[in-house]
Parts: sequence; structure tokens; C-alpha cells
Amino acid sequence: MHDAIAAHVHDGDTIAIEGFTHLICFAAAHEIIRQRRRNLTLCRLTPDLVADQMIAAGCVKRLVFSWAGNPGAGSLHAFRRAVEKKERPLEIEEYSHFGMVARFSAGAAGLPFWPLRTYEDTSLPQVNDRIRRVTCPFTGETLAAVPALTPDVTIVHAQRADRAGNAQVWGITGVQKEAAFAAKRVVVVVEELVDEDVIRSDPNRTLIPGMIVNAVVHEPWGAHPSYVQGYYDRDNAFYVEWEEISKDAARLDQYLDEFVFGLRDRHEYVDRLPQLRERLTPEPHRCDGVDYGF
Amino acid sequence: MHDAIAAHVHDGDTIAIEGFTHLICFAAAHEIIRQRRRNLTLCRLTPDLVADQMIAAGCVKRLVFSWAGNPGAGSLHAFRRAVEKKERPLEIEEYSHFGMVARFSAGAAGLPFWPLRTYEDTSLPQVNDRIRRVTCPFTGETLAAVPALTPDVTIVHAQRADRAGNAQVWGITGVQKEAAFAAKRVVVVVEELVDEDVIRSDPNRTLIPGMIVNAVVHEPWGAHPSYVQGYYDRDNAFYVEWEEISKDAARLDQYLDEFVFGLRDRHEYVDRLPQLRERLTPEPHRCDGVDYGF
Amino acid sequence: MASITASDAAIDHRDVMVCVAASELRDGDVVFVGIGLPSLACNLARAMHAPNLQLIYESGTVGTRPQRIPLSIGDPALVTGALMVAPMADVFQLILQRGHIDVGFLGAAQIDRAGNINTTIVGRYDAPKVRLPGSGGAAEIAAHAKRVIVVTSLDKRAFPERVDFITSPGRRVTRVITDKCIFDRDAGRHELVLSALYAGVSVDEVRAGVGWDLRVAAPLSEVAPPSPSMLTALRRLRKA
Amino acid sequence: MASITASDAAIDHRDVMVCVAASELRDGDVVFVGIGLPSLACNLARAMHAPNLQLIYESGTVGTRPQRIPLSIGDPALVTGALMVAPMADVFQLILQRGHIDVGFLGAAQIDRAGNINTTIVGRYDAPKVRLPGSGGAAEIAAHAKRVIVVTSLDKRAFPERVDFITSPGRRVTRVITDKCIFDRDAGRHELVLSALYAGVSVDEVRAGVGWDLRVAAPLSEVAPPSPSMLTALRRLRKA
Repeated sequence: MHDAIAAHVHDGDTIAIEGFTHLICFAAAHEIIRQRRRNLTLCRLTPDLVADQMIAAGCVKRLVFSWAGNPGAGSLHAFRRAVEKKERPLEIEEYSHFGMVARFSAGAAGLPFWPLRTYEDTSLPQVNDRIRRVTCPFTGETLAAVPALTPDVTIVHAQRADRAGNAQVWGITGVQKEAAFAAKRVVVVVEELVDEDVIRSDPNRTLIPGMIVNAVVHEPWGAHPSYVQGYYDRDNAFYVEWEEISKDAARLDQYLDEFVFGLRDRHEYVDRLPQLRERLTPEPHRCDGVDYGF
Repeated sequence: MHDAIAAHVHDGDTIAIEGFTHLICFAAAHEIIRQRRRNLTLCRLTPDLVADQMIAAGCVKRLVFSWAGNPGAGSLHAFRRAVEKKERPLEIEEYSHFGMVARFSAGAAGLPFWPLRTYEDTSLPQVNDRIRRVTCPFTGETLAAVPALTPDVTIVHAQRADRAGNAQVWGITGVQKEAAFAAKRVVVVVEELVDEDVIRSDPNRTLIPGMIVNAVVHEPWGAHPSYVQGYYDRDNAFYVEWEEISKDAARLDQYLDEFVFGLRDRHEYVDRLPQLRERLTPEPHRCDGVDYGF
Repeated sequence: MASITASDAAIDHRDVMVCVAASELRDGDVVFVGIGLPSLACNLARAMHAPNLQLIYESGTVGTRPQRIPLSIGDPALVTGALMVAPMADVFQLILQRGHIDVGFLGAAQIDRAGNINTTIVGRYDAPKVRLPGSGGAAEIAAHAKRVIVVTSLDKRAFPERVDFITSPGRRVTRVITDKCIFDRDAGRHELVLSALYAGVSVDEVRAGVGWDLRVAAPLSEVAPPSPSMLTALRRLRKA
Repeated sequence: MASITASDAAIDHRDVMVCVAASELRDGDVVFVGIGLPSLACNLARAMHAPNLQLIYESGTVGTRPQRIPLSIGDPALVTGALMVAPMADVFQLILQRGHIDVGFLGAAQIDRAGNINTTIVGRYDAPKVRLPGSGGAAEIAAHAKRVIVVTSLDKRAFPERVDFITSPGRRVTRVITDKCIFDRDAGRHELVLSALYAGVSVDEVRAGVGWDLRVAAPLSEVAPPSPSMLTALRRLRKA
């Protein structure tokens, strides 16, 4: 992870760390914080704790997003302090979820814009001049349009990949595929590094092909406190606890000192949290395979 | 199948029978021919033998397509006779593959058009006024655009579905999902009707949700001479044989008399071709399942 | 909506709010559901009169059967045993924008006279008093669901004449269910109108909770109390 | 491309065509491949100098390892053991239009002086002498692959001054490999130029096979004969 972040995430980069609730790569975010990257433009539909931590650590210049909260548990208080109290400079660029999906979709498809039927009679276009109108050449109606988003680097977490980066994902896939194809560089972080034959046994599960991947990192528990379907549950208790940590800037700093700066890597992080396995290891719920014969 | 076609395919309808080489529902096409539907607008990327048969049977008024051939084996001669010799009236509306994919994508997404970077410096826009230009509101560049395609009915073949029509597909998925979502009515034809629990055991395999499906037909061997990954191989010998059948209008009529009009249903068709099982049953090639636990 | 007797008034109005929301759903409806009260109301409806309700979450899970109450809309329990997990691009384009959603269930930090919803900021956008999470998928749900139902507690700050920021347009809002009353949206006048009161709530009490000159439907109904079986089912769900 | 001796001239020019096409591919290239000769050439390159060639077919199969020679680009043997099967919307948008294809391999019924390709009709569009299959994905491959290589037999009807119909634009065509010679496209003049001859073929013979005043590169090369090991590999593939 250290080498992948050092090689692919630079000061001033536009980066996407995607994953909708599922597969949020905290290990990569922590390494970015540890390496003290600065002036990043961070793109995520749901900034989540991962963005709150990166904002508190001073990595983020601009946040491009569509829902900034701690779902079911509270707020992202470092984010709120930056926006409400201007405690540190933070530019924001805001869409609805589909607006963000559309930006990644355009970037992934090699198009300059993506049309959508949102934003009529809303205030968002007044505060974001990247929400514009396009006219249909067939019906004459006008639709909303958003521009392509092409991050310098996208980091996606996946259940498994081979050494070439052919990555397979199940459960909620969110916008991982579009975010990866939109990017100039792609880092794939996985729970399991598997033989190419495992990937080839079920090619319909491959979400991201190795040909667009620049680095593969094997990092078990790399998504905690987010979750990985079939590998570990979401640490809801920590999400709830974050409300208290994040409310208090000093306590947040202390958290970063203890769990990010104070640790060398994810391995040490897992060692520092000895009950993870007992608390979050799932009950198995395996499906049957299917037949690819001909 | 009789009832599904009677209920959902009407004279004058725009219909899509999709499936890219894989999962082409010949059983549905034969039933449409048997029920002597007329003036259909048939939409398919690759018209394949299925379109050649429907054209020869007089069902098709207009063909919307992007590649009309018998891949690796020859031509669609009924189609060619209609176009070259005007032996019967047939309107054609032609795109590239992505043009067709884009038309289905727009229809499926509830958009009036879809932008794409094809057709610059080509002759297609000169013969098809549904290929137009749209201007990007961000960069000012002009792109090609095609209009939404929203068939009255789309017929898709799948490996399996439950009674509500939640359909799972593996192998080549082509443009099945987009064609189904684009349509006003959807008929799903399956090799296996399975319990809802089978679908629920592996929800990432579901390509088409039951909520958009109007009829589910259980029709084993319904895609022959096309194929169904894991169920039966493509009947390449028949595809090669079609070159000879289709070249001769009388022989093609005789084929339709014998294998379509002369038979009541797919069950009788399979009985008429006793070696299908021996010739086309696949070697098993099962993958392992994955874990959906939490 | 018949009148109720005094003995029923002891029922918690927040429970009534959930039961009323559940009653809005018809069997077979395809419902796009947010987390929290909307999720609870949908699961209640499924347990009662609408076993074939199809629940869709913006995480892409279709036909969910959660084995525990999810904390977030992306909870793994929404995946295990679902009928389908769709990519978000499909959720927003093929399902919402294509018009397949019958009912959209939204919460609101503010909702105004016209039914417009604010979940973005309190105050000015560039200098907000309170920064809320923003749209998420709400702008799309409000634009595309055939009927939009809003569930939120009655409070003067939450019901201004005009919201500070329109996150989601009000044009498809049909009903607003609060802990004191129900508003229906008069589509002709583009305005929320008081249509029914909970037991023991007065019109003045509602007027005190909204920031505009409220119109009252005639006749004004009283909300029927939830049946004992519905309340039992609700309590069972809360414990699950 | 060194000159060759007379004894090599017995090698079938169609075999040379496939070997030359294979030699165009570099190890690690991502190649978008049509069925027939292009597919054969790609598999030959993989067996020889480019084991890490990534083959993508428009059916969506990525990194295929077919256990038999496929008759069609949608053959089930292209799926079994592939690295990925992508929906066609992704093939055309995320892979082709996004610019991930290094080499596109196309056939052509006609190709003209400017490199434009016709696979649609011979004659007029509304009254064609011969109706060909049409574009398929060729218009997209020609528009988006970084290098487009065309493989087709030399024949005057196939090499007109201007094609009857531009199915696929010639602007990214870099090389045309025939059974008699190789043309390179002069990007400045937008024109195919004769760059190399197969053994025993004369410039006049090539001129007789094209419908325009052909320019000839100076110096004009002769195509080196395929190595015996490559020819052996080719024959083994044909038998598979």
C-alpha cells in the first residue's frame, strides 16, 4: 500500500475513493494521510468517515460529492466545521447522487458530458455552474447535463483480484466500475489475491479488467470500518462512535494520531483492534456456482 | 409461448428479440411466424437467421439493425433478396453496433437521445436522418446522437428466472438488459424456471428484475440453433447449412413449412431433431459460488 | 378517516405517523425507500396489507429481505437474499429515470408551502448556519417517482413559507405525513393543505407549526387510530 | 524487411498475410479483434512473440482463451475461461470510446485510397448491387483504436479510388496487409502508399489491383518470409 500510494497519489491530484457504504478503502485513505498528501480534490458520492478523516488531516482542498453524512449515526463534523465555521479552507462542489454517477459515467465513456433529467426547479444549478442544459436534437426538449469527471487516480476495493488486477466484486457495486474507467490511473485493493484461474472460472463476476489497473494491493481488512460482503460486516458500532469522536476536533486529532500516524500499516491497525474477527466475521452464506460449459 | 406471443406481440408492433449470438430466442420468433404477425418493426443488432426467417415469412415491415449476416457462414439471403431484388417490401434503418446499443440505452434510461463519438467522416448519417449532432454544453464540441428506441415489446432469453420474471444470465449478456428496460412490455423466456430462493441466493447475477417483466415462458431449447452457455452449444452445423437453405427461396419456404408451420410448439421442434442432446450438450464447466454472508 | 375516541389518544403520535405512512402503500407498489422511518413504514406495510411490496434502496438492492434493521441504506443485510443488486447507474437511469417507481419516500429537514424539500443547508449556501448532508438520491426520487410521500415531524423551522434551498422539487409530492397531522398537496394551487388531524391535535396547533397562512381542507378529517394488530406488528419490527 | 531468396517464394501468400498481421502486434497490446483472419493472426502472435496480448471481441469477451477456433465472435468457447465478459454498452463506451484499444483489426469488402472502409453495400445505398452485412462494431473500432490494421486480399474491385459507402473512416488506418503486398497510410497526404512487396510480386501487379494512381515508397521493401517456427505454429492453430 505504501508504494502504491507513493507512486500513484500526488499532491494536487484529483482522486476518487469510491464504494457505496460497501468496499470503502480506509486503508488507502489512511496511507494517504500518513504520507501527508496535500491539496487533493476528493471525489465521492458519500464522503463518509473516510472524507471526514482526510479533511481533518488537512489532505483535502476540494470535495466533490452528493451526500455528506454518517448514515444513520450523525454528521461528518470535520466537514461541517470546515463548511460552517470555515475552520480550514475547503471548496465544495455538490451534485445529487445521479449527478455524480453521471459525471463518472461520462468520464468512463470518453464523453465530455452526460445528459440527465434532474435539477429542474432545484437550487443546485444556482450554486454549481457545472450543471448546465443540453438540447435534444430529436425532440427539442432541454435536459440537464454534467461534465465528465476523470480523476487522476481512482482507488477501488474489491473482494478479490489476480496479480494483473482483474477484479471481482459482489454485493453492492455502486459506481466502482465507472469511477475506475473514468480515471487516468487505477489502484485496486483486495481482500484476497487469487490465481488467474479463479477469475477465469467466473468471468461475469469481473467488474474491472486488469488492462486499466496500475497497481494491485493485497490488504485484508482494508475496508474496515466499512465492510466487504462475505468477508466482514460493517462496524456499525464504530460508525456510531464516530459521531462523538468527530464532534470534538481534539479527539479526532487524537484518533488520527493513534490509528493512522501512530501505525505503520494496515497490519498494525488490525493488531490494534483485536476483537475485529470475533465481532465482524460473517456467518457463511454461499451461493452455488453456475455452469460455463459449451 | 403461444399465449405470451398472442398477448404481447401485435400486428404493427415494434419488437426487439435481442441476444448477441448467445440467447437468441428462436422459439419466440417461430411462434410469431406461426401466429402470422404482420408489419412488425424488428430491432436487433445482428438480425441473424431469426430475422431471415421472419422476413421470409412476411412478418417484417422494417428492420432496425447494425450487422446483417450469418457470422462465419455466409449471408442472410431472404434479407438480401428483399434489399437487392426488392422481392418483398422491406424498409431498413441502419446503425453501427454502438449506435444500436446507444438507442436501446437511451430508451432504457428514459432519455430522448444518447451521445456517441461515432459516424464522423462516414456515410451512415447521409442515409439515416436519425443520426444527428449534439453540442456539448461544456466543451462546445459536437458529437453524434441517436434517438431512444422504445420497443412495444422486447423478448429476451435467459438461463433461468423465477415465476415473477427475475432473470439471471451469464456468458455474453450483449444488450439484453438495455433492450428489456427500453421496452413497454417484456417477455422473458428461460431454460429453467427456478424457485425464488435460487435467484435470491446470488442477487448479483440478476440481469432483469421481475418488476419490468410481463410474461415468463419456460421453454427448454428455446434458443436453438443459437446457444445457452452451460445448457447447450451453438449449432454451428445448422448455421452453415442455413447458407444453402436461405439461398433458395423455395427451400427456405419448405424449411418454414416443416419446422415452423408444421409443428405446434418448441416441444415438437425438439422431438423433430432427435440428435440435439447428443450433439450439443456441453461438458460441465462449473464455477464455485461466492459468499454473501455478513 | 373516522373520528376516534379519547381512549385511543394515548397512542404515540410517532407510531401513528409510521402507521399512516405504511397505509399509503398498496400491495404490489414499487417503492424507493430511504433509511429510518420510511424503511420502517415499508416493512410494516409488507407485514400487514402489502406482502408483495417491492422495496428498492438507492444502493441498488431490489426486493430486499433484511434479517436485521439496517443502519444504512448500503447495509450488507439488504444484499443477502435480495432479488437483485443493480449498479447505481442502473438504479438512477433504468429504474428511477425510466419511471418504474410508484412511490418515493423522503424525509425532509425543511419542506415549504409548495412542497419543495431542503436537505442541503440552513441559511445561505456560501455561509450556512447548518450544513446538512445534501441531496443523495432525493432530487432524483422527487423528480421521477409517480407519488412522493414525505415523512417528517411538524415544527415551525421545518415548515417555512419558502425553503432556504430547494434540494428536491415539490411537484410530485402528494402527501406529507407528520407526527401531528397530514398535509395533502393541492396540485392546482401548488400548495400543501391541512387534510387530517391526529387525535387531540387542534388546527391552531398545526398553524403554529407552519410558516405560512395555512389552508384547511373542508371537511377536515381525523386520522383513524392504527389497528391493534398494526401497532403490534410495528413494535415487533422495532425489536427485530 | 530484408529481401528473400527464390526458394522461399513457394510459401502461400495467404499464410504470409497472416504472419505479417501477427508480426504487427506487440506483446501487451490490447487488441480488438474481428473473426476470421484477424482472430487467427492474434492467436498466432500470442503463440509466438506476444504471450501477453489481450484479445477483446465485440461480444464483450476479454482475455479469451478459446479451446476451439470460434466460428463467430459470440462463440461460447470465447466465454469459458475468459478474464471478463462485459456488456456491449461497456465494450463500446468504457473500452473503445474511452481509448483503451491499442490495435483494431478489421476486414474490408472495399478500401479506398484514403483508407476508408466499406462493408455496407456495393452500388447505390437505395438500390445496391450487393448488400453486405454493414458496420457491426467496425465504425467504432476504426474511430477509436489507436492503430487500425486492415487485412484483405488485393483485388481491383476491393481497392477503388473512392469506396461506394464509407462504413468506417480511414483516418486511423496505419497499415493494410494483403496477400500480395503491404500498404502504409501516409497520414499527411491521407493516402495508402505501397510500402512492401511479397516475394515474387511486382509493382505492376499491385498497380493492376488498385483503382488509383498508386504511389510507391522509396525504398520499397520486400516482406521477409515468415520463420519456419511461425509457419509451424500457424498450421497447428489452423488444425486446432
